[in-house]
Amino acid sequence: MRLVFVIALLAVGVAVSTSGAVGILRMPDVYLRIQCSSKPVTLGALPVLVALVIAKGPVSSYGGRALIVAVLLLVMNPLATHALARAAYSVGIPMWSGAVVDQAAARAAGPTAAPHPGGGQPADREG
Amino acid sequence: MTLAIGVACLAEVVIGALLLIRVGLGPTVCDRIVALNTLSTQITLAVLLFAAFADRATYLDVSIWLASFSYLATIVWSRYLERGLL
Amino acid sequence: MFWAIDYACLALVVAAAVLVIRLRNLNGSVMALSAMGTVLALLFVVLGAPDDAHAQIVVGSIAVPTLYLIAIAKIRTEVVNEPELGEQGDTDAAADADAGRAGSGGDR
Amino acid sequence: MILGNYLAAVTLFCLGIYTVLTRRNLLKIVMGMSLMEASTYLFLLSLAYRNGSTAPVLLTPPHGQTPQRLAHGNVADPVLQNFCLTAIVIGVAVTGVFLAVVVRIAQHYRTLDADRVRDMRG
Repeated sequence: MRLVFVIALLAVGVAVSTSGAVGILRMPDVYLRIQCSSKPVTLGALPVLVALVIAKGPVSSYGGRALIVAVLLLVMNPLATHALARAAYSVGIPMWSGAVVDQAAARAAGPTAAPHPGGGQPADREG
Repeated sequence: MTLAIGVACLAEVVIGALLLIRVGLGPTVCDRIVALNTLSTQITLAVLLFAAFADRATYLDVSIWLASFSYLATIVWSRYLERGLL
Repeated sequence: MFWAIDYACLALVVAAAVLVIRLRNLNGSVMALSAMGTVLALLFVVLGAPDDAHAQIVVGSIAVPTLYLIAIAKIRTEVVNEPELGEQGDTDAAADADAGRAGSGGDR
Repeated sequence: MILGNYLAAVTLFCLGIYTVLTRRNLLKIVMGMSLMEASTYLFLLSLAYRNGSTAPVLLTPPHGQTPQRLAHGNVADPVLQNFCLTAIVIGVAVTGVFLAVVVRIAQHYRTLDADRVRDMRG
């Protein structure tokens, strides 16, 4: 019974990670690749960690280490991806030609963008 | 169960091969950093699974180091892209 | 099973090394070097040396590429732009020109 | 079976020495030296590995083994692993020195080409 759970969770994790990797390989744009880096990989890592905890028991040294790795993944992966997406936007890497919305550019090009470039909150209060 | 964990470890390494293609192919440096970040995550999982496969809990610390330092590298390199490192 | 993981890691390391010497973009070469260091850390764990894997993670996949990036950033202010240095027969300039970004940063 | 590791180490060394001999960019030459360092690590750890061995760490032994049996059993060679650790630490220092020299050359000669540096010096 435990074996079935472990194999199922490992299969789910590996499948989701594979989909993320194929997305990174196939997507046409840096920003779409960052999307494929962030969410499917985090979602693919967590079932593998749960499978490891189930296979080795939660009170062994595997459980604690898997918990630390899960917390690090959940905290640091969005942070790193956000920093990377911001850097990619600020050096001006072009979007895919099929992209339909660019909210940061729309906010920067707004009528009150000159005193607060980038942040829209004070401008909204003025207007 | 050991065999299943070993097969999963091998699968993570094969996913790393897919990401290495993007490291070689990526038109900009940001693509390469994205692929490298994902590769670090996959290698972290592979180290965890290999520790369970070889039944040594000593190997688990390597994955914690990898998980904490690879994101540091990603953040440092994105700062380098944004403003220059010096 | 052990040998399958071992040979997969070896294949990845050799492929990353080929990427290091085949890419004409210097930043891309540094990223391939970092990928090689990361996969080499997994290979060290597989070969039964976790302490070497610790050192290799910190040194090979983070410290050395950061050193290279610092060197590239310092050189770029001194040397005028000569991107295809030492690469005689490359015809894949379209791959890097495909980015098509405006700005003077070159391949940044 | 460990022969594959030796072949990969030789391949890495040949790739590194090819880079050092044929490229003209000084940074590419330093990268070739990094590849040769990596081949050295791989060769030392492949020498340290014995068939079916585990890490020479006695804490938390594998299931069904005690530290005494592990110490008398099949572990990898710790001496060569320490050589490899020393090689890694010295390798990053050597790479830093090489990169500092390359930066100084670039500041002095305003070029990064090995041939043009030699022309200017002669």
